[in-house]
Amino acid sequence: MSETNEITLEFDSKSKNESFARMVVAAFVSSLDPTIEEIADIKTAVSEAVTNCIIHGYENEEGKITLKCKLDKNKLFIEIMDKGKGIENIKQAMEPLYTSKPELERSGMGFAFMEAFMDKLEVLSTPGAGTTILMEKEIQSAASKS
Amino acid sequence: MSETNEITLEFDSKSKNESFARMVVAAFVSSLDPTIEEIADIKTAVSEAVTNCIIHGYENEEGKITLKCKLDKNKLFIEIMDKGKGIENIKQAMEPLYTSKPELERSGMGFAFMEAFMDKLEVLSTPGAGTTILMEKEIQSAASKS
Amino acid sequence: EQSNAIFEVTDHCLIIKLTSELDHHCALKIREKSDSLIAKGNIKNIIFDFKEANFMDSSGIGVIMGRYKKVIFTGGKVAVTNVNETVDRIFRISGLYKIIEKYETIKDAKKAL
Amino acid sequence: EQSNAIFEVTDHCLIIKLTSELDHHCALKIREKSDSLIAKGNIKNIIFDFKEANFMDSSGIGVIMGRYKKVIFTGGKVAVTNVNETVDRIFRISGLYKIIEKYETIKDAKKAL
Ligand SMILES: Nc1ncnc2c1ncn2[C@@H]1O[C@H](COP(=O)(O)OP(=O)(O)O)[C@@H](O)[C@H]1O
Ligand SMILES: Nc1ncnc2c1ncn2[C@@H]1O[C@H](COP(=O)(O)OP(=O)(O)O)[C@@H](O)[C@H]1O
Repeated sequence: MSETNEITLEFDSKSKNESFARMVVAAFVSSLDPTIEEIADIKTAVSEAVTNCIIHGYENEEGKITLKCKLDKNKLFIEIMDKGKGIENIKQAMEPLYTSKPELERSGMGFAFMEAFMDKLEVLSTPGAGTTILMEKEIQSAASKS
Repeated sequence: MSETNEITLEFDSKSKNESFARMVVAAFVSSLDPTIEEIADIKTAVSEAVTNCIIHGYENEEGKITLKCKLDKNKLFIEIMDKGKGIENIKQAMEPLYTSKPELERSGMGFAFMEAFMDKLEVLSTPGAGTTILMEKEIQSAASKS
Repeated sequence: EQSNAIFEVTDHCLIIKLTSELDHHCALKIREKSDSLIAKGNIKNIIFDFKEANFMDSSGIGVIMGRYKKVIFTGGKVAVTNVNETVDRIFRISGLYKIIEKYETIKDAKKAL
Repeated sequence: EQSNAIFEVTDHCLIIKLTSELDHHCALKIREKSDSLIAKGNIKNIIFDFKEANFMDSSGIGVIMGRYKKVIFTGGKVAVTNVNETVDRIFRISGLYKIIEKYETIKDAKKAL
């Protein structure tokens, strides 16, 4: 049997699914027995990306969000995708504290948190078509155990 | 915003994903604040159906399992699908204690448990094409609260 | 659905005891409820208690900063209490401790504010 | 990966302390490990302890029945201990209590077997 494990989850763009998405990813990595800190890192990054799909991608309208997770040995790959409005200027969007929606009390720290808590972050976006966030993280605790 | 919430999860046919599938469904219904017994019922039914996809549908070979969940008010709909070998005789398969794999220490109680713990169970199958299990359950605790 | 927080007002202090993870979903509800309480006019300080909340993301930062901006004009302060390691890290990285205070317990915070 | 159970042999009794949910995945491992211990030949009775396991499905029934069939020929017995309400319900519905005994604690089971 191959050493990778892969899931694809599609869910409605609703704020109550933010915690659901976090739980799914936490459950998915649990087989690697990650530390509490590693789980917190991953949950935060997922929460930021999913929240962005809901608020910015679909602007609180209906839509579908796709979450893909892959484990290859002790490396976790996460892809979070919406088919919403997309990002015109990715460089500006990724600047710390930049937000296009200050009226919604956004702090502009979402991308900064994703970068801080994951090993790699890539943002792909086409205005009018949607946004895909790619993230990677090595589960150190799993590596040190095997 | 509509009152329904829907997810589709696709995952590898691997025994370690049995517990993952249970956790996903438990997380999905958690917004209804079900009782411990209701969660246990649902987890057991999901576990039986997913295990059957792995053992009987794909006979421990590689494959993909699809799990759909829908909440409509306080009613949970679950669909679990494999594209494996299918069931020749559904009536016989659903008989309590019948199993086609006694050598794997199967108890033949899977379908009986799904029926006992859910309000409705439907089995659709085409030999050579795969099997789909449809289940329904009303979350009573949620209904009595609202 | 479960509630996301318990709200108490004593001695012109609004205490928000979070009872779920502080994300965007929860932040929307906290914002609404706390602003309707603040609008009544007799609130000076705000305490966010994290005893029952072991997770927060940048939406949590947003809702705390938002309430901070509401009370700062009238000389009020914002404090957080019972913060675990995970949530503490988010506060540190965000730089929020430059404008809010952290205390062990609600009692400590009430005494100090 | 985490282990699924702790195995102990004392006084010809195999004690299997389950440390995860007893499903098909876990059953495969329990089966393998316990049968290699049974093959060594000095085991009469088996106790499955559910203190740390709050979930079981029909695969759990299968693995317990399988071990039961192994020890019954030599006059052995199978018992379960520390069973919570959820797991108890599964045992009741399955009819397994007709062939195995339930005890409060491992100590009680060892005394009675
Ligand atoms: N999925 C998305 N779709 C469209 N725009 C996005 C998306 N994600 C992020 N953005 C843009 O990037 C900006 C910065 O995002 P972020 O750092 O998470 O801060 P915040 O969510 O607090 O605004 C957002 O304000 C938004 O303009
Ligand atoms: N997804 C499936 N694909 C093919 N056959 C299946 C599937 N699910 C169930 N079956 C058939 O139905 C029988 C009874 O299933 P079940 O009641 O769950 O008992 P068990 O899994 O213990 O054999 C199985 O032994 C198998 O022959």
